[in-house]
Amino acid sequence: MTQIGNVTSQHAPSAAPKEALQSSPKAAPDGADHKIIARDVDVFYGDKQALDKINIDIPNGAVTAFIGPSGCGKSTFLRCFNRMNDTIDGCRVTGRIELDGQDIHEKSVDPVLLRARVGMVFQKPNPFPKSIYENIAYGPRIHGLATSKTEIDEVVETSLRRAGLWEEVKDRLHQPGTGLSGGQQQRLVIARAIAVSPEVILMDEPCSALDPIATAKIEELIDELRETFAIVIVTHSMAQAARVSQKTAFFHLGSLVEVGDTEEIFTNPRDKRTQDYITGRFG
Amino acid sequence: MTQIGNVTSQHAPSAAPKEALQSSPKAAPDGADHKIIARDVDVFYGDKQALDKINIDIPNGAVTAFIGPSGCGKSTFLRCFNRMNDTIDGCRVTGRIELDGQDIHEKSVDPVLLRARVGMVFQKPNPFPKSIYENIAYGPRIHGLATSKTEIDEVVETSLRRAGLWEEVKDRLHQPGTGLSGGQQQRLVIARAIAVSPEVILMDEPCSALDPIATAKIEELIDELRETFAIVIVTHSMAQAARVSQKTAFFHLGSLVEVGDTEEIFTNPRDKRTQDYITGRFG
Amino acid sequence: MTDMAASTSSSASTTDRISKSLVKRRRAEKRFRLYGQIAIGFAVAFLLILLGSIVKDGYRAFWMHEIQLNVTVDADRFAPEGQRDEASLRGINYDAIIVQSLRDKLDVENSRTNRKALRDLVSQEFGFVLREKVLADPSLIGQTFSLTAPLDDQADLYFKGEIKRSVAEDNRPLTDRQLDWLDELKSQGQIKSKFNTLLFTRSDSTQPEIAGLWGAIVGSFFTLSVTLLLSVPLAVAAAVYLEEFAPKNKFTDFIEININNLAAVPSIVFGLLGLAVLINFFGMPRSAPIVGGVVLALMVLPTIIISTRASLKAVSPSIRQAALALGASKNQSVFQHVLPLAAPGILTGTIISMAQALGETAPLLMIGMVSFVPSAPESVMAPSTALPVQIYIWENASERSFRDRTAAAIIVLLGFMIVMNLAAVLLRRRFERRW
Amino acid sequence: MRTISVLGMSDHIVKSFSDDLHQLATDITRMGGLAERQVGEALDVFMRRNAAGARAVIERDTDIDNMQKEIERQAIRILVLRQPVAQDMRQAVTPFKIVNAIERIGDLAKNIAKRTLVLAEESALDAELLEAIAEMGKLVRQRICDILDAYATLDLEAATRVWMKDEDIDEQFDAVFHKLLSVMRDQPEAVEACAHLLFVAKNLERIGDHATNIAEIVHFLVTGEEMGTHRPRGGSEWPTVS
Amino acid sequence: MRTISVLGMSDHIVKSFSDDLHQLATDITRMGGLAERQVGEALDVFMRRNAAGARAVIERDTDIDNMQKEIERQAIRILVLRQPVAQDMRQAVTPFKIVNAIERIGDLAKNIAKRTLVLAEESALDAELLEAIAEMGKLVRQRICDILDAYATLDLEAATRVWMKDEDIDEQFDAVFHKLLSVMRDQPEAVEACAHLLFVAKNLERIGDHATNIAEIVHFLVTGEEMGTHRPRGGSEWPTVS
Amino acid sequence: MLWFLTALVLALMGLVYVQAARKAHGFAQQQGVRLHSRPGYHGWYAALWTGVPALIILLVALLLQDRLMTAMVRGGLPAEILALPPERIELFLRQAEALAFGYEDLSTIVFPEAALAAAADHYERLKSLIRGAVLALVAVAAVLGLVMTRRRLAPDLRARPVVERFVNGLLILASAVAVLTTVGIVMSLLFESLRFFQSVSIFEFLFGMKWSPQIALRADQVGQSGAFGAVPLFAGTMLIMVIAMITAAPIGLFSAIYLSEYASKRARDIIKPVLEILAGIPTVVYGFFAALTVGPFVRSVAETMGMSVPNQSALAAGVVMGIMIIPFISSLSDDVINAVPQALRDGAYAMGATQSETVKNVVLPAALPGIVGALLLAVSRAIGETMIVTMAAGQAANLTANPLDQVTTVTVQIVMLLTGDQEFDSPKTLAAFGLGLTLFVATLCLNILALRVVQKYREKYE
Ligand SMILES: Nc1ncnc2c1ncn2[C@@H]1O[C@H](COP(=O)(O)OP(=O)(O)OP(=O)(O)O)[C@@H](O)[C@H]1O
Ligand SMILES: Nc1ncnc2c1ncn2[C@@H]1O[C@H](COP(=O)(O)OP(=O)(O)OP(=O)(O)O)[C@@H](O)[C@H]1O
Ligand SMILES: [Mg+2]
Ligand SMILES: [Mg+2]
Ligand SMILES: O=P([O-])([O-])[O-]
Repeated sequence: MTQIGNVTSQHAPSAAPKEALQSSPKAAPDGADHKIIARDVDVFYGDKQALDKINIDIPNGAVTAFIGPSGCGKSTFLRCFNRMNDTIDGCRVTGRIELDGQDIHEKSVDPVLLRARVGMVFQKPNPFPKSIYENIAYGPRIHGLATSKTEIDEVVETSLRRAGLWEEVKDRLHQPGTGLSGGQQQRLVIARAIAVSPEVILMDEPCSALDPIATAKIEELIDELRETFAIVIVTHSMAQAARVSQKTAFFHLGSLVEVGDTEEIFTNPRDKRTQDYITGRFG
Repeated sequence: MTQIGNVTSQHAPSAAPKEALQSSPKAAPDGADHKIIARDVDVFYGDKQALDKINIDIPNGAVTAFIGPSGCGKSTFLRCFNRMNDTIDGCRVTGRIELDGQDIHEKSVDPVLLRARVGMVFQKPNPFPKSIYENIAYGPRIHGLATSKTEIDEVVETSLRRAGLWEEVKDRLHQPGTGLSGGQQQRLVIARAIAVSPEVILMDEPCSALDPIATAKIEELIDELRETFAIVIVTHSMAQAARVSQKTAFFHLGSLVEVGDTEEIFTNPRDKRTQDYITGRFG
Repeated sequence: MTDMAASTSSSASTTDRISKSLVKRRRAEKRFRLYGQIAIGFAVAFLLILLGSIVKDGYRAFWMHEIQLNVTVDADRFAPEGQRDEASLRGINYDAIIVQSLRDKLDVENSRTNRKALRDLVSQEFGFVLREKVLADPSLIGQTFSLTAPLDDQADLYFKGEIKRSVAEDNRPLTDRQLDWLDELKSQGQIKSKFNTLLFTRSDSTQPEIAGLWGAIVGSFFTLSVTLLLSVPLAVAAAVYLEEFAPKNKFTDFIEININNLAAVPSIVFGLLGLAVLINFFGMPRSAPIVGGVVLALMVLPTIIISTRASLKAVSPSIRQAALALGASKNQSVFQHVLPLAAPGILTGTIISMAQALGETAPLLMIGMVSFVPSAPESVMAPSTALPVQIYIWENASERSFRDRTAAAIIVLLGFMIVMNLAAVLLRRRFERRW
Repeated sequence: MRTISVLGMSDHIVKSFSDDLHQLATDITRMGGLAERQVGEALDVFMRRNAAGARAVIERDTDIDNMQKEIERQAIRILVLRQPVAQDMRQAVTPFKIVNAIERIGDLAKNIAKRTLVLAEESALDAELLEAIAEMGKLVRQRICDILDAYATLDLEAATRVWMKDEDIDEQFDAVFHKLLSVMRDQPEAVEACAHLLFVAKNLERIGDHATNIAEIVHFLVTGEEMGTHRPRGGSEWPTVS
Repeated sequence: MRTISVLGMSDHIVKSFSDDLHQLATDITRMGGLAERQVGEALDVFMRRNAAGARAVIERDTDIDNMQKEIERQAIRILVLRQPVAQDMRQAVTPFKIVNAIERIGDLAKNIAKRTLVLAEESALDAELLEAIAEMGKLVRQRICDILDAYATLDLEAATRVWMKDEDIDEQFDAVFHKLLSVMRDQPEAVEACAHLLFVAKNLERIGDHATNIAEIVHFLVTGEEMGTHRPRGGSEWPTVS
Repeated sequence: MLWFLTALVLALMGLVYVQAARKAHGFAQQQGVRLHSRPGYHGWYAALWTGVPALIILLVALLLQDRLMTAMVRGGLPAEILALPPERIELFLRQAEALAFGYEDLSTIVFPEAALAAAADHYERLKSLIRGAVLALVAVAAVLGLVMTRRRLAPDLRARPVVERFVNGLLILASAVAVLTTVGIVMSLLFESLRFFQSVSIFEFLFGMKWSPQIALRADQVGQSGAFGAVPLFAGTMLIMVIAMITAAPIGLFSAIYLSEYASKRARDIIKPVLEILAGIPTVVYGFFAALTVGPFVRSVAETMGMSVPNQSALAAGVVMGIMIIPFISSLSDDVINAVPQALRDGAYAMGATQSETVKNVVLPAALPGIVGALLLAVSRAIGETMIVTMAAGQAANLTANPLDQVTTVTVQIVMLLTGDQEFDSPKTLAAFGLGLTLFVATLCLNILALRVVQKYREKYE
């Protein structure tokens, strides 16, 4: 497992968080390994502040898990990375979020392109009510990544293979994607996200609607995919965060309490709130 | 922990299950400790058989957990105990289910009365859109268990206390129950079930819509309640079954594969399918 | 364990108390159920009575009685100077020829009263038919040829059993003599009953026996075409905007309130709008399908918007999210995913709205489509009626036969509506999707 | 959380989980107390060469063995049913190592008792020697007490103190060892008795080692980290074999 | 599932979990192999009184210590991150006990090597005695090999066989013990050397005990149940203290 | 001509689309170039820039040219014509126009031929002038758009957002139509009503007890003064509404309850469409039914009880209107009842509530706001209903609470006043707009109230 930089959240708004981050002993010296860097991110829904000065680095080639009690802002923060919050009325994001060093809030960044680079998978599997084939082909088509039939065929096959679904569906590519089981649908959705060759994949509780077997399959898939993508996953299940992630961030009441290596967080968390939460001593 | 009788499912329909059960070395000798006894229960949805010859004894004063892959029939079986399957068109239940020795399918058994004796809690908290007080008072009122205001007040308070909710809501008893948080709602619903003094409480994935903290609170509550009620809980989370139950039944493809002490099932299951399922080796 | 025992005994008493309460509760249950059944019984009975009474009145109008006569255009008498020019041919008293034929047939003495009585047995239409025939082929003059024409509506009613001999002669429109003649003709095989095609091929007329619905059908068709072309694009666009794009602000709230209100504004008010704005202000022609179409379009607009929004809303938000998260733009997600998925719902909504527009009467009254128009309109600008208005007009007419025809027109109208609604139901069945 | 004791943990939402962990810790200290008593009694009967007492000590050892099994079963139960993490997990895992050590302490005490049986007939043993062994025994018992207290209160400092002090027992053992060698050289007839005394001393020294091991475990339990390698002694348990 | 080996488990859906367990088992067998080699080399240098070799053995012991720490870290990682149940859980918990035993085997080998250093100058040792100790050493090494194989293949029978055979080493130890006593009685000048030999023999006997312990653990690992108490020997590890 | 130009512009747009899309495709083929937008969007971008300004010019021309021409011709009229009364000028202009473009039979010309011919000539000149100007403008706009966009086409052109913004603009325009409709309704009703209230005081209208609008069809008719007190109409409307609600509310509500809670799926599949048929029947049919079946039936029943009752009565109209409203209430109630989550029912059943207890204590209270909303909407519907009352309630403006009497309603009077011959400026006609305004305001209030209630209810379960 790569050594992952560690950022502790800054609560005092007056503190200069960046310096603090640079001087953090565990911070990775080369920023190159960090796919996404978030600095002082605040999110408001109308007047209500949902997130307060979040600082985090999302590493490449690893799974980062967001955990925390309900309503602590995990999903909200996740949606910052591909600007899905733009689609929510009254949601306002401030602060800096860099993808490969570029601020994603810059004028020149088209959210549509950003979302092609930062894929997303949701809680409930949401295949389009079209054929399996069309589900996968849609993304490459709108982005002009594949135009000829053979190109698209190829993308469809590789994506399904990578999602570990090819063997199960290759004989019924032209049947509706909604006819698959929940777990298969979720893998189909992941394949669909892969098909546009994103660099980051965001997953918001991708297994919470699935049973343990389907969950295990998705977890296996995530484990395989992380070699190629930076993966960020929101999960309610601490056990799941422990199983799939290499880095874990614990949110509480809209702030980032602790972030670090998953093993560290689960064996020896630094913050009392983290320990209380993961051991079931909260509230 | 009381010693709980153990029943292994009978697959061969020709076998005489009762004898087999009696001769089972671990079967509790006194039937008195078994609140519910199910024998050769089949359930059909239309022509489709959902459950196949289920035999199980539900002990008093303990929590019995039903686990198994999605669609294996856990919920279906649970709903047999209070004849909620009656409300589903085309659902047919055969076999014998005894509550305290009486067959619940007998003509003389009124499902209304049965359901007062066998309470049920659902996956999503479903408080009535009335005040907290009215939610609790409803059951005792319709059943004529409490008539005067003082009687009802008392029932409401005891039920809420037993559900561990009294302290949190005592100042807003007359505000709508739907205004509570998810976890509180679920406890409210449990309090509502308790209010009609049932003997058994059935719970169908009562925590799957809740976050870990709320889940822990419900689990704590279940643990307290089991001294007074026989509790049966369906859960997708094996960890939860391990935490809350004293007896675990593993269902697979409509049949009961293994049932036994939870500790035993999770440390040393007898059936390979059980082991494969709980260790994540299925499919 | 003592605790257990205590709880068991308490639960036993609980059971008892509940059992006791059950007797009363069961009765209440039965009563409640009965109320529901009665209510449904009422509703269904009303429907049956309504439809039954209409069919009872209307089915007769689909049949008519025709008389076949051999007529001789006596050249000497009617064209003594051998004139064959149009004006003089038009001037011929064709009714007299027909009466003559009848007289010949029935061997009736030639008196003024008899002539009048005979004349009243056949439709005025007979004369026109004969005239047209002669005009088309003047060589027929002097010849005898056979001609078929509808009976007069009263005679028709007699054969349909509406006019009975048992009624005192003074109380019925046909005299005994006339009835005798009719019977005579019938026994000679001159009078036949047949399907009433005129009902569908003719337009309105003052004479019931030849009044038809063709003009009204064409008028309704034109009106609905305008309505459809105008309302659907507007409504779908508006619905898409409001449901998918509109920011949540005062303006869109206002639009929304507006639309919901419009949906419940009485239809007659739309008629007033059409009258005041379209006709009086913009100077559009009265009674024209174009005005009717616009008014009905405005009227159904909110309905279609609402049903379109409902079907858009029924498309799971997860589909939108899925598309957006893939890097589809908002427009792409709406037009490539959401709208196609909502299309069946939109279509059914549209059809139902069109059916509603088809049956709408009051606004058309306001814009003058109630006038008497004896021919089918040629364009959307021409004066016209519409099916429901035709019903209203006929219902107001005093002739007994118009009552049957009104009922028949209703049956036709209902036929159209059933077809449309059936289409909607089938569509809904076919594409019903649960999320 | 670093100041609370293993017996009085801050509560989990699910109380029975706290109860289970509490029970586990209680059982472990109880087992440790038993082992400590065994060591004391073994030494006592050894000094007084009381065969009956020795037999009692030997018999009691099965209690310790059973307690070990029971505690391990408990710990596995907690691991399987509660799936603990962080400190809870350490509380459920360290028992395997602690009871192993305690069980060994019990075994060694039993061994002393057994040698008491062998030496029971032996009348004359060097008083000075016995004195030294008794002295060593007292030190060892104190060490066990200390470490059990440190465990029960999760007292990191106390544990570290135990761990630091391992040397003195080793030194005493060296002294006894050399004295025994000279006695054996001088009195060949006492060789066998002395050999047993040698083992008794060695056993006491091992008990001290086990106490030190438990100290390390307590350190891990509290901090979640292995103890550093900067031990006061030379890094090996057997500094000189003199 | 009871016939497959701990190194080639049937796969979990999540492969990395299987991989982790596999890695753990591999590390344990590797650690066991190292300890076994240490025992062999310690005996070897002891027989040839090779001081340099002895020092090498002593140094290598830290490797074993480190492996123990690493394996325990791994096991904790698996327990925390995978939250295993049933056999998986036993596979993650038993390492704590197994590596403890192996580490002790390594320590005991190191102790033999240390004693070699002390005895290096000693020229004349009773050849017969040395022969007996070497014989005992061979037996002990074989026992370690056997039990490691049994662990790697999860072979319940092989493990039971190891467990049953504990006696023979004990008997050999008794023989060596009595011989040593008589040598000491006869040759007072050899007392010190003999005392060391006594400990060497005792160490070998302890190694044998540890192998037996591992056999018990393997039994638990495979069956999920504690081994019965119907041991062939008298139920105590020290049948006669002769 | 304009249509031809429109077609031309559209064709040009098609051409431009193909061209631009092809060019963008060419960019995409080059190595290392990533198009910001897909080629199709480039096509649309170019086509829109080319076509839309031109089309807007055309539209403006279409709307304005006639008015413009008329205004200019009017400006150039000789003094003798300008001296004529206004309506004569209008007629003159119309005839000149007709002369110019040959629309009409000119046999009835009454103006000096020379002036007429000059005006016609003027018309013709203007027409060709405007044509030329439009043609030039359109051409300039199209070419400008074409040139500009061709220069802008580049791989990083943000074509998609532009196209999408255009589409959104169209969508917004479409939704504004609903507002325009409301504005139109309010304006027209208000405007005409104001004129009405100039001749009849609003106070008299709202509180007057006598309604008899039969005033002068012609100004010279005497002896008819007319009365415009609308209270009898309001009372009649209320009476019929109450009768209708008494009929429909219980039947509709209980039907809905039975259907959603009790009926088996099969029964529901049959009964629901049957009720929907009731909803689909046009009101004119109900009117027919009321007038020719129910009315006589009521009369005959009343006569057997010794009362003399007209064929047309409030009762007949009200009951039939009630029947019409049944499906309206039942389907709205059905919706709200079905919106009550199944989980609530399950919750009640699981506690041992019987079905009726579940309905009465859980489902109905939960659905109550929705049902109230439905009833209010039904009331609004009943008030605004026209055909049934027109055909079956009679026209006598009686102020009565006797359901067997003839009454008349607001809508009936609107129909009466506005059908048949009419003179648009007479108070009689304008009175209809006064009534229309009253009706509109009343239903508007009811609707807003009902929608509020329903909205609140919806939010609870969404
Ligand atoms: N669309 C929204 N409008 C207003 N507030 C919102 C919206 N979405 C979320 N919030 C609020 O923002 C806070 C964070 O919400 P978020 O959904 O990110 O939490 P979460 O950690 O993902 O919770 P969960 O685990 O329940 O998904 C919550 O208090 C929530 O109420
Ligand atoms: N109302 C129904 N009609 C027809 N089939 C049903 C119905 N309810 C359940 N089934 C079928 O019966 C089987 C068992 O369903 P059940 O809901 O009891 O499974 P479950 O074990 O509770 O699954 P889950 O964990 O997903 O809740 C499934 O195959 C399901 O498809
Ligand atoms: Mg979330
Ligand atoms: Mg279920
Ligand atoms: O077995 P030991 O006491 O030497 O670890």
